[in-house]
Amino acid sequence: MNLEVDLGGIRLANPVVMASGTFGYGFGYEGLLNPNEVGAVITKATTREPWAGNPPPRIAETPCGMLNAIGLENPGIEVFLSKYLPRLRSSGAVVIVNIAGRALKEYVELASIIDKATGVAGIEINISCPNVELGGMQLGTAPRMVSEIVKAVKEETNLPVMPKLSPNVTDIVGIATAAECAGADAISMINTLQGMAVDIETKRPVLGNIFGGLSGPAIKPVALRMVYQVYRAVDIPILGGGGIMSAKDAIEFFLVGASAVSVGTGTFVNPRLAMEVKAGIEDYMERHGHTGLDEIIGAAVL
Amino acid sequence: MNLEVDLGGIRLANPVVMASGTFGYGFGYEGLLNPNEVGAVITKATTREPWAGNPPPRIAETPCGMLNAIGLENPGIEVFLSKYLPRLRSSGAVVIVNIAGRALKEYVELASIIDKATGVAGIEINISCPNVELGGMQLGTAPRMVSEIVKAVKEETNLPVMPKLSPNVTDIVGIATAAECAGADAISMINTLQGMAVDIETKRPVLGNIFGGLSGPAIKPVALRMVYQVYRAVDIPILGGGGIMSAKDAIEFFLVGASAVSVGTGTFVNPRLAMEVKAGIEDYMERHGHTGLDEIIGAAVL
Amino acid sequence: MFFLENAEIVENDRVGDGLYELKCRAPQIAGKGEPGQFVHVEIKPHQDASASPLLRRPFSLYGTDAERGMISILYRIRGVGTSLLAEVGPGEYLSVLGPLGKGFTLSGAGSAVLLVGGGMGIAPLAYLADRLLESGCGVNVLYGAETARELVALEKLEQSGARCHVATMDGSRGHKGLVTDLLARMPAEKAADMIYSCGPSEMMAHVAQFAKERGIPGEVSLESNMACGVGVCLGCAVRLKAGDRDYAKVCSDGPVFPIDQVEFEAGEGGRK
Amino acid sequence: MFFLENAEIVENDRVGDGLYELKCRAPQIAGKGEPGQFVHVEIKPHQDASASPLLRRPFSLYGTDAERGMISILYRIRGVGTSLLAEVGPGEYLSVLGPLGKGFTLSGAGSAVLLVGGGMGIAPLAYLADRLLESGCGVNVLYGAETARELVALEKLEQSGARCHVATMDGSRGHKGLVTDLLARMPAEKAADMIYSCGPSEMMAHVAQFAKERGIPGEVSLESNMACGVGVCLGCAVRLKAGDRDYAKVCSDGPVFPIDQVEFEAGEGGRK
Ligand SMILES: Cc1cc2nc3c(=O)[nH]c(=O)nc-3n(C[C@H](O)[C@H](O)[C@H](O)COP(=O)(O)OP(=O)(O)OC[C@H]3O[C@@H](n4cnc5c(N)ncnc54)[C@H](O)[C@@H]3O)c2cc1C
Ligand SMILES: Cc1cc2nc3c(=O)[nH]c(=O)nc-3n(C[C@H](O)[C@H](O)[C@H](O)COP(=O)(O)OP(=O)(O)OC[C@H]3O[C@@H](n4cnc5c(N)ncnc54)[C@H](O)[C@@H]3O)c2cc1C
Ligand SMILES: Cc1cc2nc3c(=O)[nH]c(=O)nc-3n(C[C@H](O)[C@H](O)[C@H](O)COP(=O)(O)O)c2cc1C
Ligand SMILES: Cc1cc2nc3c(=O)[nH]c(=O)nc-3n(C[C@H](O)[C@H](O)[C@H](O)COP(=O)(O)O)c2cc1C
Ligand code: FES
Ligand code: FES
Repeated sequence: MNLEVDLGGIRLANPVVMASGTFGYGFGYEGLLNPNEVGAVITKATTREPWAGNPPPRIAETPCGMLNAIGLENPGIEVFLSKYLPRLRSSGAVVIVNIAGRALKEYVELASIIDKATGVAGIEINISCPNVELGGMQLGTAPRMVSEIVKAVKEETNLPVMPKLSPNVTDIVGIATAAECAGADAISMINTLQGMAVDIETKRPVLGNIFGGLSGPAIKPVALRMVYQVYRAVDIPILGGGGIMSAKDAIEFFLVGASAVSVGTGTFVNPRLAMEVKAGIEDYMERHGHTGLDEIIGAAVL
Repeated sequence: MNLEVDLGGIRLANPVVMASGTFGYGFGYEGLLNPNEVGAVITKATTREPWAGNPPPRIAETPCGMLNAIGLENPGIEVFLSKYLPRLRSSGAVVIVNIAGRALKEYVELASIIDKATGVAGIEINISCPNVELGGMQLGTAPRMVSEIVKAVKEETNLPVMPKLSPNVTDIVGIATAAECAGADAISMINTLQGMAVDIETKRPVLGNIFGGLSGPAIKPVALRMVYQVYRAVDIPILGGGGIMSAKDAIEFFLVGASAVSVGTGTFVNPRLAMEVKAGIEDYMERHGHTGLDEIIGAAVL
Repeated sequence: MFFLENAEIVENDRVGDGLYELKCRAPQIAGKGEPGQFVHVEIKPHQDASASPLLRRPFSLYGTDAERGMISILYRIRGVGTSLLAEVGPGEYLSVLGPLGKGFTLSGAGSAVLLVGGGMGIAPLAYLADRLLESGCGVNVLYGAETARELVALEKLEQSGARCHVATMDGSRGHKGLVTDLLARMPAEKAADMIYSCGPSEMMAHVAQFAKERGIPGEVSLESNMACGVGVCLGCAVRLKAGDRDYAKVCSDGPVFPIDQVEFEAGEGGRK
Repeated sequence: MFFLENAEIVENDRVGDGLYELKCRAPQIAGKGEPGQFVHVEIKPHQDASASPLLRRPFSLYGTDAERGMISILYRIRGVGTSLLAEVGPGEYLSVLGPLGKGFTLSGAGSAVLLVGGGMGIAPLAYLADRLLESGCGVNVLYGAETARELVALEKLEQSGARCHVATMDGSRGHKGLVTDLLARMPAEKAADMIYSCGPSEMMAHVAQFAKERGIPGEVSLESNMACGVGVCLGCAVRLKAGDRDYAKVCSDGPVFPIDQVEFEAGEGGRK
């Protein structure tokens, strides 16, 4: 059984990837789930300078989902490179660095810094975080901005570049094709849907930031639809995810066109989920007589 | 305890309204839930001519939600007026007619026909159905189109007019303010999020129409967020809904700015839900010492 | 007229591989239910909340006992909803909505009727047989299943006095092969005054063909994914014939339809 | 180093109004757990799937028994998760992740320690008392609750040899009023070598003030909404002091923090 897959130039030994922001810098679940077991680790969003993040509470639960409003808390690229990357690299993990910023300039700087680092397999451009005032989602909702950022980042680096799309848009296909035309090597989707929760006793929004990003099973139907639409429109590979809690969910993403899948919120519920998903994909492929993932990628797209 | 509310000129004895497409023409649950018990009945989308709807399967279940791809099946406005409206009218129900069409012209014709009918309290303009090729959601995702439709409908009728917004947009506030400027008397939100489901055994989309509209608890955080954002931006009342399964959910909508709430999918699960929501709102208001809904509408908006 | 009852479960027994019979106390439904009608049942949740069913699940009435205020259903585990249903036990409660839909047209006393059922399709037919026998009809049942162990309604049918003819795919009981093979053995003249059928589409297609050839009127019970169960959502639509402009609602126009109004496409509308 | 165990529940007893003590078999966690550490517990679902919790819930270790491979937690019903937790029974299984977080720093043998706990804050302190007493410390406990019936850890504390001083708001046992009123009664000299506290923020704020005035070092255990429980999601962030630029992670930087590093805002970080 061959579970290898090429994600726009990033070679993954298996297609199950840890979603940004849900696996820290690879060692939070050490012993239970090691960074070299999964297809790739996408690190928590890194910005040029350290970011403090949003005021608490940052987490709320919703039906079959959760809201987070972390606000891209991170120690900045320099600390990432000196403190977190070396250990990840020496573990043998495939590392994809998720980058975020307030303006084009920051993305460009980040790309050029990461390009010089060793041990990075690719860059995920976060233009879809709903939890920051400037940058983040704002940058990811207009095709022209997406195109500009992808082009600018590509100019700074030879690493595979994968923009991560926001689902909070009228026309996901327009954004995805803009990214492809601008030279993206792959597309990552979806980030969280913007939502909120209210406490009826205190009569206040639950989150310190009022709004947060909705993840988990609740968003899976939206994610599947968007991957399906984008798969029909672009030729570059898609990293699909949003609400994956089982191998069955992951297989749904392959069938609508994902070349690899990302597991996020599911890990909080079941820390071994990524490995269970991997095993379940193998079972499924065996049961259906498939020998390679290419036989199921996009198989349900009409 | 006063639960009366004015929804842009439509007087409701209580604020719990049956969402379009989930209560037929008011008598599907007769005996369990009668049309005159609820604040208003919004009838299934009616078009100028009869529509056959989409091929089955039309329903799929998803985590804490369901997808529907009915495709606006309905017998057309003439049959609605002759066959369904009279009975609703004589029951004493407050009737809001949900209208849909493929082009501006059809909305205009529908408005002018309904304006002449008796027993209609208001018109809900469906510019947000994700399940039809033309019209529906396409019309509801550009502020200019929304504005044109609202204006055109307003010209044909003196009835209160309430566009129903699609959540599948980048900028819900832009759409809502366009609707307000165009003369809308109230805003109804949200319609379903576009999604899909896949069957991993048959390797096919579950729905005959591939895509469908996601409703139920899964979408509540998105709905609350949008109502909150729109409440801050417009001065006309909001009919809020999306995933309401309990009085608690309904109260959340009031707190973020809804003047009345709509119950849809929840009725399929619990046919008495609307009345339980109404009773629960009363309990809550009593417990918190409120005497009118205006004391809680928007109370959580910062 | 239907009811919403919080029904106490009296038994929920495994009657075969993945097959269960559930009896619960729902006096109003028991008092009104007719063969061919169904109940819409709320399902208890799964350990994994994201796998828990939101919507109710429809099941044909397998029997009613108006006096004791009891109803029963016969079901097969098919997915998450039915798996969870199999886990509830006596003393627990289920919310049951019913009786829903249009049932079978009962034939007049003295007539000879033929019932053809496969798999779980036997549930509404077994209930129908009871009523028809009570009213003095002669009832022949052709009953098909994969294997003898799955003929879970046979005892009930035989006890109520129906003449049963059995087919199993593995030949473990009765004819080896399709239940529709048995149709060929029916007497050419007056095979029946009326035919009722419920089961896989391929089976009902054969039955419809037979009914047409012999000029016998008949009815079939169809299936479809449902949301409301009461006719308001239009989610259970099926196109009865390929040429039809309009869709029929299984929940309220049916689930029982005249056999000559339906064209059976492979796999659609049938019950396993 | 922590473990994921499918833990068999041995008992889940109601020990007071809305208060429960749960014991389960989790040998790896039992072998490693330290006072102040917590476990992250998966919750069984609600009848209404949409009300079922997706995320795990954190609870302090109330005790471990490495020999028998058992751990226990003490909890109060607060919302849907804890309500559902109260419904599981012996023989059922729960997925438990732990031991997580940084526990209390154990004081050296012979030292005199003061524990100040309110409500469920007593859970980690009772476990801590056990360990400190074993290692030969002298342990004074100031224990507050609404009413005598809620002093559910008192027996355990007294049995293990701690000297307990009780306060209840209704005066049904011990001092009538706040547990922090008891602080004033502590001897001015050498009240303790070390103070440990867990409970409502207002309470911990008083304790911190007392520790500062007397120059006694101390530790507090904080609370926050959690997703991962292991430090990867940054969801449990709290700002320890109003002026701090950075947030601390309750799950992995804590839940135990040096008492002088925390400024207590009303309501935040406390436990009821
Ligand atoms: C009028 C009617 C009467 C029925 N009577 C019986 C009966 O007597 N005994 C019996 O065993 N089964 C009966 N069924 C079928 C039964 O409803 C399904 O087996 C059950 O809904 C499957 O639920 P699940 O969660 O186990 O399966 P799922 O995991 O939901 O899916 C398994 C299959 O069930 C179908 N399904 C899913 N949701 C629904 C839904 N809401 N409505 C209908 N089908 C659905 C799907 O298409 C899928 O192929 C009847 C169906 C109808 C419409
Ligand atoms: C390190 C730590 C140790 C704890 N130890 C104990 C203990 O020993 N005994 C005890 O009774 N309680 C303890 N708690 C509190 C316990 O975790 C909460 O009472 C529980 O999570 C509430 O869940 P619920 O579903 O019943 O409430 P919900 O309905 O979810 O909400 C009720 C309250 O619980 C809070 N809450 C919700 N979700 C979480 C979450 N994921 N994490 C933390 N809080 C949340 C909310 O802010 C809300 O105010 C501890 C909390 C932490 C962080
Ligand atoms: C707590 C949390 C933090 C996240 N942080 C980031 C982030 O830093 N960068 C990013 O691109 N996405 C971030 N995400 C989004 C996830 O990577 C993922 O796209 C999303 O959660 C949907 O997948 P899921 O449903 O499997 O969690 C975060 C999600 C969660 C829940
Ligand atoms: C089966 C079904 C049919 C619907 N038909 C319509 C419709 O005809 N017109 C319309 O504006 N909305 C329609 N809707 C959307 C609902 O009115 C409502 O906006 C949506 O379902 C969200 O609310 P809920 O989560 O409470 O169901 C339909 C929804 C469902 C589930
Ligand atoms: S299930 Fe709703 S109309 Fe049939
Ligand atoms: S709960 Fe995830 S970092 Fe603390």
